[in-house]
Amino acid sequence: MDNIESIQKNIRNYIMVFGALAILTVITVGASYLQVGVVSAIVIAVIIATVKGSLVASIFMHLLSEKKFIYILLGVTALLFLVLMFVTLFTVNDQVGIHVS
Amino acid sequence: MQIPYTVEPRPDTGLHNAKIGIWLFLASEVMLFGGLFSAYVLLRTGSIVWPEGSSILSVPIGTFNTMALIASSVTMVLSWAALKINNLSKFKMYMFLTYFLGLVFLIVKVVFEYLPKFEHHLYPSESTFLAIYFTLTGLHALHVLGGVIVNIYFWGPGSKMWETEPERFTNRVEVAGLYWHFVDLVWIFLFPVLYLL
Amino acid sequence: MLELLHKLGLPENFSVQGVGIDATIEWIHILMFVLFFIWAPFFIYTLIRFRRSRNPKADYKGVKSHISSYLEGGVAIIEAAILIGFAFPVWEERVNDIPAPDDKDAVHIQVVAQQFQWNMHYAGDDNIFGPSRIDLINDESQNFIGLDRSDATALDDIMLFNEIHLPVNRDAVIYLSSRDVIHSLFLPIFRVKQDAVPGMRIPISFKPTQTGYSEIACAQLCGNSHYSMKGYLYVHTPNGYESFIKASSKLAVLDDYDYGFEAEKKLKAAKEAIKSGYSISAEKLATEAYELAVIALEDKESSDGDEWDDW
Amino acid sequence: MTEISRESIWTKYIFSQDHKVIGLQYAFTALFFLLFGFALMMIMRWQLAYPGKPIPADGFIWVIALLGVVITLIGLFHSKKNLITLSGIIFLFMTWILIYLTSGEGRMPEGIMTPDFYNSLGAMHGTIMIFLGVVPLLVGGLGNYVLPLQIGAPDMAFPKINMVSYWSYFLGGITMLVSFFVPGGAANSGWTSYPPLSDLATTGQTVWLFGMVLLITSSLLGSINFITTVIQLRAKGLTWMRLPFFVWTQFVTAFLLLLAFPPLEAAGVLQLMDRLVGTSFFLPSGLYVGTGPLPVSGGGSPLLWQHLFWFLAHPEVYVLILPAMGIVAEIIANNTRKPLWGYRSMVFASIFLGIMSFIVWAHHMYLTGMGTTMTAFFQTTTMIISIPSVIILSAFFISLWGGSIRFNTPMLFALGFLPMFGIGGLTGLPLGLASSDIYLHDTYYVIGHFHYVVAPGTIFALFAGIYYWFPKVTGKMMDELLGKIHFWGSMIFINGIFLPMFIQGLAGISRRLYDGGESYLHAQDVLFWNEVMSYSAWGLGLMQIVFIINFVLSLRNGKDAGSNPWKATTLEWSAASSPPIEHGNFDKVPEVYRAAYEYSVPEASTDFIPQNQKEVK
Ligand code: HEA
Ligand code: HEA
Ligand code: CUA
Ligand SMILES: [Cu+2]
Repeated sequence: MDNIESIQKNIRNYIMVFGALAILTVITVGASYLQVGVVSAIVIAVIIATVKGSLVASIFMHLLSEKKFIYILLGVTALLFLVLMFVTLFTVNDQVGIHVS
Repeated sequence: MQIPYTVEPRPDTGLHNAKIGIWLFLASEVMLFGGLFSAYVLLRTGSIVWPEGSSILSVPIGTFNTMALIASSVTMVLSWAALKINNLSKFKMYMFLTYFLGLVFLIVKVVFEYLPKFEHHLYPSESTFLAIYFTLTGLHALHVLGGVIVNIYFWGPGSKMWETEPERFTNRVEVAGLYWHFVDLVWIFLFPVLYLL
Repeated sequence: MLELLHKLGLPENFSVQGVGIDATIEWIHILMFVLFFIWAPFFIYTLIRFRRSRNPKADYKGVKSHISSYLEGGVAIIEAAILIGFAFPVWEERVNDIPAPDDKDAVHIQVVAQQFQWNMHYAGDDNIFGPSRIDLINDESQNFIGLDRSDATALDDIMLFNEIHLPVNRDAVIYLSSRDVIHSLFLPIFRVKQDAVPGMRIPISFKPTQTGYSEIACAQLCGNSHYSMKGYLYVHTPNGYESFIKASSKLAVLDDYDYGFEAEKKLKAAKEAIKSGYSISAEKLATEAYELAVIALEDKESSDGDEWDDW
Repeated sequence: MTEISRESIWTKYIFSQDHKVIGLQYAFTALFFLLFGFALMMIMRWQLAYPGKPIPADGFIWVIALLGVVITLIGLFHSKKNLITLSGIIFLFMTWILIYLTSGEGRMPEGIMTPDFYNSLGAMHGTIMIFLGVVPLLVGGLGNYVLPLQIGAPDMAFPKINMVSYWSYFLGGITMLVSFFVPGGAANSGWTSYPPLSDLATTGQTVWLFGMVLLITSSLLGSINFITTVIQLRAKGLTWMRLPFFVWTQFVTAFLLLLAFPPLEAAGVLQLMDRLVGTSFFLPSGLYVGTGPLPVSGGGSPLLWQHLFWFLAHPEVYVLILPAMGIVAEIIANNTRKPLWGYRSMVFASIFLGIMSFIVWAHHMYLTGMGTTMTAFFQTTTMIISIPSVIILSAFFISLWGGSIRFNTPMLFALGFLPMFGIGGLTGLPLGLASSDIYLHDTYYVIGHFHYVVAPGTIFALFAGIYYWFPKVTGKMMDELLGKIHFWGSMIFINGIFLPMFIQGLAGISRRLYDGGESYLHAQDVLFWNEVMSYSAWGLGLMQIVFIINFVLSLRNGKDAGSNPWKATTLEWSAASSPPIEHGNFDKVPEVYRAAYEYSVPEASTDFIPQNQKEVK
């Protein structure tokens, strides 16, 4: 399946991804010094983090070419992750009464 | 009798057992950190004031550590690739770099971040931000520690398996690598969330 | 079905809001009974009909019709109907039809739960809740909610514990919170229940439809005396309520037991009357209490100088 | 290649990596906890029936002690010495714990239970029953033992992890027991552990949290193993749609455990931080507890815990019911001597059930102040999730039609399960509608609802499973007469406990009341049921003695079972009975040619065709 050549090619890819990750890290730190609003700051940071995360997952963790079961599993997990984050958030925000502090 | 598909993949799924096992484990880790992230989001949206991370935490140190973890991630995958091309000594070198960088991460975390915080009486009980900061990074650091231990094992005594069952050993390193990349991936999200926002 | 449920223990409902709740309970129980009485006889029949001694050879195919799909579809449709017809609107009403804080037609009360009692806070004559602060909480002097008596709006505020007084046929709004752990305010015969979550102030409203006396229970485990965390709810006639509150408010301003003694006694008697079901005599007693309280206040004011004698 | 062969007794029976031994370890530990949880409840039921009166706990304890002595004695003169003596000793150990619990200062001064102790017992009853009793027995015990056999696998995919999973569970259980002995007693904030109450509770709560972390770890390891095993180790020819329904339910269950438990683990970590480090994840600002303001930073949210807790705990209830349905399916197919009706729809229904169970959790939280949109959402999902249950249950009922029904003990319990789960499930519906839940929430109606699904539901299915697979495990049949006494007695008494709960619930009696509602005005009319329920609970206890006797005696003098006493089709019955430890499971690797329940096939000469039989003869 993976012969030596393709591994060599992969190694080049890995190094490139490393470069990309480093650059993105610098960018996200730099962006945080820009004085943008909270919301856009969050959006920018989350987008960059997602790009970095996908690079790690798809190249280092070989998700670009995985088997069906793993995709299903991760799909379900991602879905539940979103449910856990957002349905909870929606529920807490859809609240009768007020917070006192 | 032997348990099938510990090394060679099962034809219809195309996977060997450990590969499925580790991905299942990672899925549960996603939900573990998912629970903590949703705690973060909830507490943050529910609070009136939330400090800017950089006002409490040191962004340069965080950036340094981010780089260290990213680098260790790439050395990890390189060490696996070295096994794939039958080069054990290269594997050892990359593996060494991997756990070395992991250790650097931990030391920087403890010595240059946690301890100074404690000296300034910035304990988890001080504020919600610090509470979530210490919990998230502490749990992440434990994961790094676990990974470092596993990696040291494969670098040292574990690598004996290369002589007897090279394929199985490569699989093991791949599986350890998946875990290590995941730990890196969590940090990729933790860093901006805690330090930059 | 509702009659059956009443026979089974469900108490009579005495609030306007409870009607919708009871209707939901009724319809869902009808669905449950229908399902039960479709399947239970079928079940028993098959057990008898297809026992081994009667039917030694089983039928590989079994039932061929799709009757169960229709049944399942039917369940889904009925559930949808109950959701849309009852469950959604009832909740919508519960959450959205709460009289605004400045609505004069409604009675507004703050309730602060604590381990293990219910503290009620009425705005008194001026209809403005006095401010309360946590550092003013003083259990010895019975200031359980930390009401700031030095504030002008707080002077006439009434603090009661473990009892709520309400007028009949008027909306009541309760702002519920807790000063320690989670409790849950439960008024069975009004079909009212709401968790009291610390850090939150949650309004609920209902309209009692009969005068009388009932129980307040705590429905959420809140510590070792959860079981005895109770209170009582008195529903007065409209006038009885007005007098009762005014009298209590005056007594709060008076803040002197020696002067208010007679009025207090009348108020107690009024409560007893409600308890025994005589809301009209309760009304009379409350009015008398009010008059006594006014006189007492005047007495105290006119004799203010004499106070020094007591030292 | 993993060789599964090891030598010493130590590795063979204690730190074994064989799924059958681990299954038995799980099962025994879980049965012990089940009985222990029940014993706690029998003591509580006295308090509920006669609030504030001294409890003659000695009575209960003597019964258990006597059982212990008898079993130990039987064990000493028996071929299966170790096993039985061990259970006798376990009983004696339990006696000791109960004696300890029912004496002593903070718990039962002069035999009268304190409210704090009542709350401890309630919280621990719930925790023990669910996390240490039913789930380990269903999944760890029966699942571990039967599932690899049913799919024709030599063992679990990861034998070592399987062993760690058991020991983690064991340690978790010990931790929970130990919590009774720490100052202030065991956790007493309910099995739900809602903060702020639990944040402020005594040390027992901390121990509870550590115990939960161990139990969660155990479940996670177990579920990884189960999923991998089902995917990878199915025998040749055993396609997905040929899997026994039991395997399917275990498979779905494993996913629920895998993905729902971690958020609770996260919540547990947060609560530990609150309790040990002084953070305020669940503590809002401005709390005034006892005699003064609480000295914490504040800013937390009590509802955060509830969300994370129910994100687990709702899927958890399907963890309790799905494998139970799997057991019932096996037994019904076997004893009606015909294929399950609607096998496919049942499989899809259970997958759907599994997925949906992740988005209904807040139906436990309607009264925390939810707005219209989200209640509408959760009510809708809750109603939707009831449909697959209706589908599965209907399939069971319809499966009976046209059968040739044998009423042996496993079948009786399986049949008993159906209407009992039906009642429990149906009474879930009014709770699922927010508007009727306003009235019913946290009353005994809820207690009635879920006990119908877990006790005469799941526990009956468990009994069915034990009676059904006992011959496979031990090579002996259990006694039918004692079994039938056990069934009918349990059936009557268990309804005597739980049916009146609906009445009390409708009357508005809250749950978790130390005095069982005695001091409520609105409870007076239905108060007498408390006594009825308590007597039924003790009656149920007596019936379990019949079971235990049957269990022990059958080990000793049960009829020999042979390898397939029920004439069943699934693969576990083609292995030898009491399959040899550590040599894999089958003499020859089985190959599968047909669906799971080929009973009464018209052209066949016998009324069943095993899955691994090639030709129809
Ligand atoms: C095994 C466990 C189990 C199962 C399967 C269920 C199933 C269901 N549960 Fe239950 N539930 C619990 C265990 C379980 N529950 C527990 C432990 C609690 C309390 C936790 C606590 O607070 O401590 C609880 C609490 C609980 C609540 C919260 C109540 C409250 O606190 O106010 C709600 C609300 O929606 C609910 C709803 C449901 C619904 C709609 C189902 C549905 O899935 C049910 C669907 C089933 C059916 C609809 C039956 C269909 C039957 C037929 C078609 C045949 C009928 C025929 C005959 C009888 C012959 N449950
Ligand atoms: C799986 C879960 C489960 C099970 C099976 C049970 C079973 C029982 N429960 Fe429990 N219960 C809960 C989970 C469960 N319960 C939970 C979660 C709560 C809420 C706690 C809280 O408020 O926080 C609760 C609360 C609860 C209350 C309410 C307390 C209160 O609110 O104050 C009551 C009251 O009667 C009760 C009674 C019973 C009874 C009589 C049984 C009986 O059905 C028990 C029957 C038991 C058996 C039949 C055991 C048989 C086992 C053996 C015989 C072993 C044999 C051994 C060998 C062979 C070696 N339970
Ligand atoms: Cu307050 Cu229960
Ligand atoms: Cu639920």
